[in-house]
Amino acid sequence: MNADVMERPKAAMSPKEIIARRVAQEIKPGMLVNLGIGLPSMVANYIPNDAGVFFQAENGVIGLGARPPEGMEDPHLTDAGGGFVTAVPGAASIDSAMSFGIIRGGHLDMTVLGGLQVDERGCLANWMVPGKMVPGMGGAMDLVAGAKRVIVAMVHSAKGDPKIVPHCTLPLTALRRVSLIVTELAVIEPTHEGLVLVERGPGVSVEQILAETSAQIIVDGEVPEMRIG
Amino acid sequence: MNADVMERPKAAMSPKEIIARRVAQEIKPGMLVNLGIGLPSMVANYIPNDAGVFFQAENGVIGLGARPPEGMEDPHLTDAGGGFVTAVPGAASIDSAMSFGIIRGGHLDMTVLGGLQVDERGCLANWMVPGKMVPGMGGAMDLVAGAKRVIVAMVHSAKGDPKIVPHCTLPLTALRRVSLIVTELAVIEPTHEGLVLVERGPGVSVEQILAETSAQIIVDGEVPEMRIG
Amino acid sequence: MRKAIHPEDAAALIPDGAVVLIGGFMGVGTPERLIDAMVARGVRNLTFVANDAAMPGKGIGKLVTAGCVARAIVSHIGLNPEIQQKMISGEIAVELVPQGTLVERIRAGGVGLGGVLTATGIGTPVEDGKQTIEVDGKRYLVEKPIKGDFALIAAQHADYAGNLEYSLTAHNFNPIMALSGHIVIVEPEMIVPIGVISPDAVKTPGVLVDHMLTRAA
Amino acid sequence: MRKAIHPEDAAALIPDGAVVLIGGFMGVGTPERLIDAMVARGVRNLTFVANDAAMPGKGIGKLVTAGCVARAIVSHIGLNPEIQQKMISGEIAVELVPQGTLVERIRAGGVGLGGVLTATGIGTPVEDGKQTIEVDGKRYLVEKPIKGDFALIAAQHADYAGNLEYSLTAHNFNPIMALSGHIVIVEPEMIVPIGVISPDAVKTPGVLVDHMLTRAA
Repeated sequence: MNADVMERPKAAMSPKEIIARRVAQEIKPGMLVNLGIGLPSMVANYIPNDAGVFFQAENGVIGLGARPPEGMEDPHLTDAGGGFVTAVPGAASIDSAMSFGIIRGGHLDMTVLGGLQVDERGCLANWMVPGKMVPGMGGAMDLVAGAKRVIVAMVHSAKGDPKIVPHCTLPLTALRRVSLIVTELAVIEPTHEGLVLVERGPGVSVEQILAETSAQIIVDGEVPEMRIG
Repeated sequence: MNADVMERPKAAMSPKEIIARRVAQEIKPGMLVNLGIGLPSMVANYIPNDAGVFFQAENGVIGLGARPPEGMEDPHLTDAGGGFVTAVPGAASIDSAMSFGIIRGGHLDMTVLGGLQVDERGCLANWMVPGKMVPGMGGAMDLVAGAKRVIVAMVHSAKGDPKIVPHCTLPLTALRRVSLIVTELAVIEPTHEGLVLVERGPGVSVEQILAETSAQIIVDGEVPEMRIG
Repeated sequence: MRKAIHPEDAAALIPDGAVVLIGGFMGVGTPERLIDAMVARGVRNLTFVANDAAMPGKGIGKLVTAGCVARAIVSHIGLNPEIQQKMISGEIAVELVPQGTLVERIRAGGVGLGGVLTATGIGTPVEDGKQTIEVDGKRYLVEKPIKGDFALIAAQHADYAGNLEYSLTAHNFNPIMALSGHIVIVEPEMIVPIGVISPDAVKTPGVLVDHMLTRAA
Repeated sequence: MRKAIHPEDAAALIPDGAVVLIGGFMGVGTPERLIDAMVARGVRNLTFVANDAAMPGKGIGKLVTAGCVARAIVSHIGLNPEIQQKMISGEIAVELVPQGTLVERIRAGGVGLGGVLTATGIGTPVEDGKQTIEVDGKRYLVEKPIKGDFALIAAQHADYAGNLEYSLTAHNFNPIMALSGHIVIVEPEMIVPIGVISPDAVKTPGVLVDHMLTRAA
């Protein structure tokens, strides 16, 4: 959406920007996509306006647009994080039953969610840290159970602790295997055989990825570098 | 609705008119009422326009009005029998899921349905005669299961065969005990103890009612005559 | 953005043997031009799921008359003597479903629920052969979800994003079926530019619609 | 036809200990004036059912701050540190429910279904202690219906028949909760004469609404 941002050299990219740009490549024209709050919501910045992509927020608009100019906010038009948004031409208001009907019924092409842990089975944990942080699952469990593709967008490690682990120690969000994990260091595809490394981050070596990952990673031949920016 | 009809002397009343007028007395101001097709739909003719009663048709309007003047029909506004109707001020269009949500969810104050048989348990059969007539249950099973009050409006006998019987021989519409049976001969209330005769039709004796009913009827003291017309 | 297509091109998408959800109530809110094109093409062995079979000469009744139908899942066929005859002769297999159960089964199929728990039909022939479940001491039928290969629906207005509005009693099963067809084809009475239908007026979001028919000539 | 009532009169209808469904999503589409009146009246021991607890100073957050709440059934409390603290201290019992399950449980309560069969939550702590059922070889949780003594909802427009319209993301749980409160109280932003809202624009039929609040002064 922002040509200025899109042309910045990749050397200047923050981890989050690398992740958002790489996830944006997964989104094809005409898709219906749900972006979680936080990092996943940044993905919208790297989708061309004319791609015919519709963004859905679980609180009830299909056809979410960018943040409005100051003074043009509508208190009845926010994203799932409560931030002001706009509606694109062709948008539709829906209630929560229709919103989750679309999510659970398999009508959503893709969801992009943050993660606390993903394990070798491809299972995601992202809604609580027992005894520490209990925000609740919100729509995450339905999104992971129902969307056609589930993409986890997260920084590779949390203060040095690996987030891609042999087996999730945190409560799961769903048993379903997620479709893709995108971090600033790697793109990893969970498969029936395990976690397959499909791309390296800009300037990142396979060794570095393996060192920062406690899960077993399948490396099959040459691993290409992400092409972003 | 029709003052002219409402003032006709009861001597001139057909069995169906007697039934419709008596059922109309069960409808209180402000109620939401579903009238089945055929005889039950005649009940609307005896409800004052200013009673604030809302009629619902299961095909999707709350606030059904009278048949429109010729030339003012709308092909998109019909009752459950497919006949043209109008919508009163304050009407609401609803889809079939909302329509049956209102019916099944206990939001409908009363339904008036035709009947083939009602038995001593108060069970209704009104949707098929095996091998002969299989129209289907339409909305009847949901209406009987879900409405707050279920009134069966039917002529007392079918070509000499009693319709109020010890035990239904036709397939049931629901196990639920109906609230009231109104015929041209009698008003009968199904109770835990059995079928209680609560009113006689105009000029009809208790003996005549018992003679035309194969079910056991409880007669407790003096039975008043319907006050209609 | 999607282009409107001609009824014969839409009908060509629907193969023999397909399971089609068809909107309408006694022929009100049914995609008539699409049905005419299906009859003209001579589609065969359809299973249709609908509230009713309308009447001969109208809506679904035309598919019945033309011999397009092998199976019907409906709540009511009382106004169509032809389908009753074909049911008795064995030409069409008819499954009767209570209307409120039918619409919830279609909804369950569309919104990804595993079934419908309803008291409707308990103690009647509708219960025969069905799983039941007790929840908090009350018994319910477990009625299974229904999905269609196609949903063939009618709407009042569409825009070119596929957003739909319906009118009065022509809503009926249409908005629910729009959720439950693998491919959703809509016949709108009028198509308007994107932006003309307010987001709050949209009853079916365009993302659910695959094809729409051109307006009648 | 129903007269609009003042917020304090509406709040007086809600007794201590009531189960209240409250519309809104992070405070958007929540009946704020009604909540202010409930806080002013000092209602106690409420069980509220809502998507979230908003944030301190907004919507449901005000009920939490004022100590009106004993129990909460919600999908998310991440933006309200106060309710998280009160949960940890034991002052408020919090039941977390996946958002899509929550809205279907409320709908099931309102439309007379015996429960919701969903795959959401299978294999997670949400499954703990729940009945499951297999339908066509797939396992689902049986999630129970939710009903409220009251539904407290917000709408954009009401007419004097109680018909409601909602706006954009202020729809959220409101139209579903209107089905599931024993007594439904709506706070509309504007009340218009009967006939001004077209039947096709009505999202909640007036027959579901018991009371509505006067417009803000």
